[in-house]
Amino acid sequence: MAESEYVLEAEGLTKQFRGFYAVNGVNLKVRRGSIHALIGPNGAGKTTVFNLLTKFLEPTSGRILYKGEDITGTGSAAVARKGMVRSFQISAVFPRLTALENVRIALQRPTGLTYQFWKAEEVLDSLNDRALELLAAVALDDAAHTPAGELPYGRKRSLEIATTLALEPEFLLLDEPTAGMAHEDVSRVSALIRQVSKDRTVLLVEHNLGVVADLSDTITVLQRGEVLVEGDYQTLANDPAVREAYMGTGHA
Amino acid sequence: MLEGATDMAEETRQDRTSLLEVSGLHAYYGESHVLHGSSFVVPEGEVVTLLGRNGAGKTTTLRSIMGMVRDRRGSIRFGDRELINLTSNRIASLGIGYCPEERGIFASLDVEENLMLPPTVAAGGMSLDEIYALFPNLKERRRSSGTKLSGGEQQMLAIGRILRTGARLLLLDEPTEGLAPVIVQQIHDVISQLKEKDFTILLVEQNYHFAATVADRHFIMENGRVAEEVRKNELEEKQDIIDTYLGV
Amino acid sequence: MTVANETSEKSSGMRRLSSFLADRRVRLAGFALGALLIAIAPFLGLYPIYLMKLLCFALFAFAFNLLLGYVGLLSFGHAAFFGMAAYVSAHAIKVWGLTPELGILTGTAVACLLGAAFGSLAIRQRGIYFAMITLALAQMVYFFSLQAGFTHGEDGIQGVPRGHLLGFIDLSQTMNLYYFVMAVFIIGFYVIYRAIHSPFGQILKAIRENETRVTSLGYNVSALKVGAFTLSATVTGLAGATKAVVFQTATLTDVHWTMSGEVVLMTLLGGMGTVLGPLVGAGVVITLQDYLAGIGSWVTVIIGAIFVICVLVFRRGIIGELARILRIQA
Amino acid sequence: EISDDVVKIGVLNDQSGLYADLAGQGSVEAARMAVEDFGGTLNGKEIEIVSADHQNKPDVGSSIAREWIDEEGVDVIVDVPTSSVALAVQEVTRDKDTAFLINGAATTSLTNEECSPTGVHYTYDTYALAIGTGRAIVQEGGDSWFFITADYAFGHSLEENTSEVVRENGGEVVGNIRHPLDTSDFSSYLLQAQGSGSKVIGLANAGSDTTNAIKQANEFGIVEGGQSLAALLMFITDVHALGLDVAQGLQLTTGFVWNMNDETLAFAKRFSERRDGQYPTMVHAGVYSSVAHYLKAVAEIDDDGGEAAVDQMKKMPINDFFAPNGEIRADGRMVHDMYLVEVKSPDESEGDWDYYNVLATIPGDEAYQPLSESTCPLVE
Amino acid sequence: MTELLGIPPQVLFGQVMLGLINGSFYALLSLGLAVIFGMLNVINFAHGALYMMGAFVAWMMLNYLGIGYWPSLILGPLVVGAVGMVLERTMLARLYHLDHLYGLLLTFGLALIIQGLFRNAYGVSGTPYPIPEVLSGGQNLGFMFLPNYRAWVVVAAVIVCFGTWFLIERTRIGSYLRAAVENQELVRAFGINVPLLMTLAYGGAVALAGFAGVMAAPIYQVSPLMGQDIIIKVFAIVVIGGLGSILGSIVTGLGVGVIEGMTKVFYPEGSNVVVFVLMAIVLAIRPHGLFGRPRT
Ligand SMILES: Nc1ncnc2c1ncn2[C@@H]1O[C@H](COP(=O)(O)OP(=O)(O)OP(=O)(O)O)[C@@H](O)[C@H]1O
Ligand SMILES: Nc1ncnc2c1ncn2[C@@H]1O[C@H](COP(=O)(O)OP(=O)(O)OP(=O)(O)O)[C@@H](O)[C@H]1O
Ligand SMILES: [Mg+2]
Ligand SMILES: [Mg+2]
Repeated sequence: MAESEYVLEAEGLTKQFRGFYAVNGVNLKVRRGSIHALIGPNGAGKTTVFNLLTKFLEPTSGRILYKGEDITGTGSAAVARKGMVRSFQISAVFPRLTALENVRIALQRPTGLTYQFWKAEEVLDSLNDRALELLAAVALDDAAHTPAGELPYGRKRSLEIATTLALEPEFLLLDEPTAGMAHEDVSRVSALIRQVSKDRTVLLVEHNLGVVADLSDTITVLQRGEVLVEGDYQTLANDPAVREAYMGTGHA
Repeated sequence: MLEGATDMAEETRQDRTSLLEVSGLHAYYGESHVLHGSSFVVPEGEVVTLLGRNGAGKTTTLRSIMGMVRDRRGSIRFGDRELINLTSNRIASLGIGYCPEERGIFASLDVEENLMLPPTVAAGGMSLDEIYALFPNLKERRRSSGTKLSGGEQQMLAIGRILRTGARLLLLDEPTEGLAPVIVQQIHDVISQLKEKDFTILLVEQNYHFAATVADRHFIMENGRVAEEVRKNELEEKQDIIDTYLGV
Repeated sequence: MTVANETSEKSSGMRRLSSFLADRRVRLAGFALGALLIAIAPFLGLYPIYLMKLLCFALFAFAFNLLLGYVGLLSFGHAAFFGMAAYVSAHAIKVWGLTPELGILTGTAVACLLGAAFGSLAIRQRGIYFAMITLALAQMVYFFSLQAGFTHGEDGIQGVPRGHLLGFIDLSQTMNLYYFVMAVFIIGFYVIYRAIHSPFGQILKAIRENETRVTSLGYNVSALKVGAFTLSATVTGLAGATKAVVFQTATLTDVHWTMSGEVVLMTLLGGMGTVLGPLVGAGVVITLQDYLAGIGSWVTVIIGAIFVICVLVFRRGIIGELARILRIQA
Repeated sequence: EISDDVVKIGVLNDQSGLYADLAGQGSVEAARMAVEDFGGTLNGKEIEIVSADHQNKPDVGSSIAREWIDEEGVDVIVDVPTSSVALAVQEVTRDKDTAFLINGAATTSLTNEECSPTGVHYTYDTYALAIGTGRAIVQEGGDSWFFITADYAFGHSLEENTSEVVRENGGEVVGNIRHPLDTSDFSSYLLQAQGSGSKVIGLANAGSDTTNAIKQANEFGIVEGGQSLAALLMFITDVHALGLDVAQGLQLTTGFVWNMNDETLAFAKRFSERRDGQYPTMVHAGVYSSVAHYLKAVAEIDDDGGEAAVDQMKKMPINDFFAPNGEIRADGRMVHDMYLVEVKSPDESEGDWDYYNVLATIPGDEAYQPLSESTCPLVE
Repeated sequence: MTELLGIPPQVLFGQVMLGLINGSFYALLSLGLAVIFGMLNVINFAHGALYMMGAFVAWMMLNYLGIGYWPSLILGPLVVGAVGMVLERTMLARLYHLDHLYGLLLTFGLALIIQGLFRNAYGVSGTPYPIPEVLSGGQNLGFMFLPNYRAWVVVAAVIVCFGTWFLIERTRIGSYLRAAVENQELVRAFGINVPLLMTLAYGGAVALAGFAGVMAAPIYQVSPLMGQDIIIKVFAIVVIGGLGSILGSIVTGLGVGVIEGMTKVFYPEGSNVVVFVLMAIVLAIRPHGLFGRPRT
């Protein structure tokens, strides 16, 4: 079978919570190698779409294809092992492990050491170099031995990105990666995303329009659980519907 | 009689110059010393922001004012009351409303219960209808559990919640984090309206552009101290200082 | 935020201590010293049967702490593994005439199977629900033990012969038995210790902190948890089976929920999530039970008071508190 | 030879749980009284008493027993209620040649398959209870029975023994129901017993299970409805706990009635003075008697080895207020008279703890399982 | 004759009735336990001991002070509640920021102490407590004889339970309690005196146990051991109902009483284990209990 042009195709994706449609008939195609942004007002269903794609929620109806394979019924860990990895909107680090250990948890997975309860943990030290490299990429190398719980909020987000990248995912889903970050970190992280996107695909939820404009090849605007429009930044920025629903009048 | 009244008016105007006065504030988490004697003043009726990098100590400052950091030293004066030794429920009932960084929405309460939760501390708060008018999303979802809301909706709820109480001083920790630009604009409008109603607001912000448009005064924090004060009219002349501190 | 504060305080204390302990030589020396202490304890005037009981319960607590302290799973049903293994090995030795080591292995194997079964049933639950479903399953095992013929109701299986280890070491000699129990203890302890400090243990800790995130990184969290649960149940079974040989009995006490409760107490008293905590906790509880037995009717009041004081004064458990003090002095 | 030049008596029982009242500290006190009455020394050697709470856990009990024998030189272990603990201690004492005087436990296996040359089962057993109560009631016309039984080995054997007695005497058993130990609500079982239409409801349980069942039977008007209750194991402390209002008219079997004659009365008064007004149960009296007898035997042969002492005890007849004509058989059973009593009404009672009218004395050789039926290997 | 599962319908009705009566005690106890777990995040192992204390307070009032049943029904819970508040203030309050396991350990210790003290004072066999004059006797309902006192137990328990439910789910103070469960620091920062609220909640919840104790005194023996094993069963009931669900614990309490009653007919040996079987089944089907909502 020829490799499809799209890494991910979702058809008629719907999620209903007790009669309330959080996501309603969304069709989404993410082109291989692109950075695809998902934007929309609060409560539009972006996080829910993420949860559906990564199988943290069961869709009420609809179909999800990843690299042409139907993953609608696959479990979330299995999806991650196929190379589709997400970060979380609300920071999700391991607070009592150090930053280095946080990243190592991700690095450890492909090593096959996981179930080897008879091996000493020193075998994991071989992963340290790669872990430090990843931490350096998000400017956390100075905090490698700090327990993640003691990091300020913004740096926790950076750590989470480093952990996500450690899995070398083919397809990366980032939920508001720059939320709560200071400006310099925002630019560093967006540079990082650009850099890592060279050989992978990224699906991004982001409210920082600067970042969206800067990074994304394609943007899908969600509103009330449905796709409003899709296009590149310039097209959307001039779309009156988008301006009204999302951007407001202040941006151009 | 008349003279007495003017005196009082005079006094209030005096107070107006400093509703909240923080001086030499130190705060500790366990053994880590986070605030190193920060001092600043929030005049009555103004919108004041605390700016600074991640970890500069902005949140800790707000939490210290609210009495939520157990280990704190220095002086925090609210009107003519010293807050440094009060418990947080006493502080709140003096008329300070707090909207925390991670929103603090209650899962076991529905949206409306969340809104109704903080007790009224003074007259003059907004009514439920006014709040719903401000944030229509909330009205639509009023019977669902607080944490079922999207991130942005939760932020609205967290702000809406303290508008009801009639607190004169509002502490908002990054109220625009994670909000869509339209909503940010709404929040901007809300803050302006509140200012017109004579509320005093101490705002912690990452979004410098947002802060710049609403605030009368900015304090820039660095390493647990207030490093710089920038008034609204000084914004342009001090732009380069701001740039160096914030890396904008 | 006080919670985060407390834990981070704790973890940084642990960090210093563990960085000291992380040195391989320090660790090895510590183990050697510990083993030596156990080996000579009977000659220091300590009563061997008491020591053996202590070792069995300490092993039980170690196994339990693997789940509570490192995976964050509170099982309230571990008595099922402890007691079932005791019954099975007692029966195997007394009725089938197996040698003690085979009897113990049989009991341990049953605990392992039971653990895998319970684990798969319970693992979908979290927190207190997990505790309760393990309790429910254990209560069923208790009920089974009460009704099944081979367990002899509340009389229990009595008079289990100690027999000859490997057919030629006479375990009715107290010191032979003692060194056998010591060997079992060291093996069990090593298995648990190894598991905690292995790549597997790292993931378990991560699961304790944030399960969803571990899933999103592509780990099969359920399988990992069932694995940890089974491992814990197996070592628990080893402890229970050994205890049956030491005391030559297996009774309902071993499967009763209060036994599950006791191991929780031991772990908390010693300090959960610390390597030595369970040993100290088991020591305190067993010593109280044995040495206070002579006080008569006030014994429960005294034990209760000790628990209360421990919680109020040593909140992190005895070892946890010690670690904190060490850091202050360091 | 008296080992370590001291005779050490270990009273091992439940001091905090279900059996703390019927045994507990009272047994310790009874043992002390026996030692004092003996004169405090034995052939010039000290007599000491130690005591411990086995918490009804066999492993705790057996480890205390071992440690006492190994480390503290205890020569005789006394009391030990709860069958499972008694059986475990029986193993230990047999192993270590230490005398074991069983008073609190009820199971007949202690003198059958689990008997020991160093063990004496002194006060009562399930067989005696069944004979006493079962036979008497059937003979009075209570010939159809329904059992409410604790679902434990103890309850089962009590029910079995009694059923047999009932049948042997021409009665019938119309049904039974088994309840878990420590049941607080018996109304459901009582209604089923009522539905069975039997003349007698036999309570094959003990302690709070029995008292709760009786109390609730009263509440549901069972006795007024024409059925009578037979409590198969009840101690005077249970009657005291129920109060005569509720307990009156109950028939039960006991090995000791404290106000039966001057001798018993004298013991009971002394006991009650030392125990804050609590009167002795049959277990307390049994502990006194067994310790006294043991000391006599040891003094006689000047040897406190378990088997030697028990052999000597078997040779000497017992004659005291507890067992005026008692003797210890080869299987370790101490055979003495038992009493069928009826609980007085509040009006009949002449004061605190005056609860029993003696209806009949059951001679020892009828009360206990015949030696010929014992499966104890010590019996040739 | 029509029979249901081999049992005459009258007997069945009778058993359902008896089940409901027992269920009333379960409901009262599980309600208190649910409130304490929900509000304070403490597994209150002392609950059984405080239930026992309620019964003893009634007994002591009668025997030492000549105070009868009816005043005891108010005074007993008040005394137990007051004891509870003292315990909360002096001990439990220091543990809230720790894992709830520490609360379990502490209350377990307290239970041992309370039980031990009463046992030393009154022995283990228990003491009698008479049924109040007006409620003695009973009604013949045709299918069973219902003692008046038992009927009163059901009525009183149901009223008290639903009163508590209303207080927590429908009033403002209830919403404070529910919010404080999740984030007491923040609720405090809204101006609510959370420590006081916690003390009152604990006091109120153990007063419910005390109330159950006074109600139980005339039915069961007033004995130091009466609350020992019940705690674990009641906790299972709370879990079946769904943690945090007040309504769940009430309904499940009554329901388990009935189911247990039926088990006593069909398989009496199993009546103590049926609640755990039930729990396993319920949790397998509804992981958060019958009325519980998943918590994030
Ligand atoms: N578990 C749930 N139960 C009920 N409603 C839910 C649940 N999860 C989300 N919702 C609702 O679904 C809608 C979409 O939520 P979602 O979190 O996907 O929004 P979002 O687009 O990510 O918003 P934001 O940008 O604010 O994070 C919201 O109205 C939310 O209240
Ligand atoms: N619970 C805690 N324990 C230990 N240190 C803490 C804790 N909370 C915060 N800190 C530390 O205190 C410092 C100040 O944190 P604070 O949260 O006040 O920063 P901030 O300016 O609000 O940052 P951000 O913009 O990321 O919210 C940081 O260095 C942080 O690591
Ligand atoms: Mg979102
Ligand atoms: Mg902050």
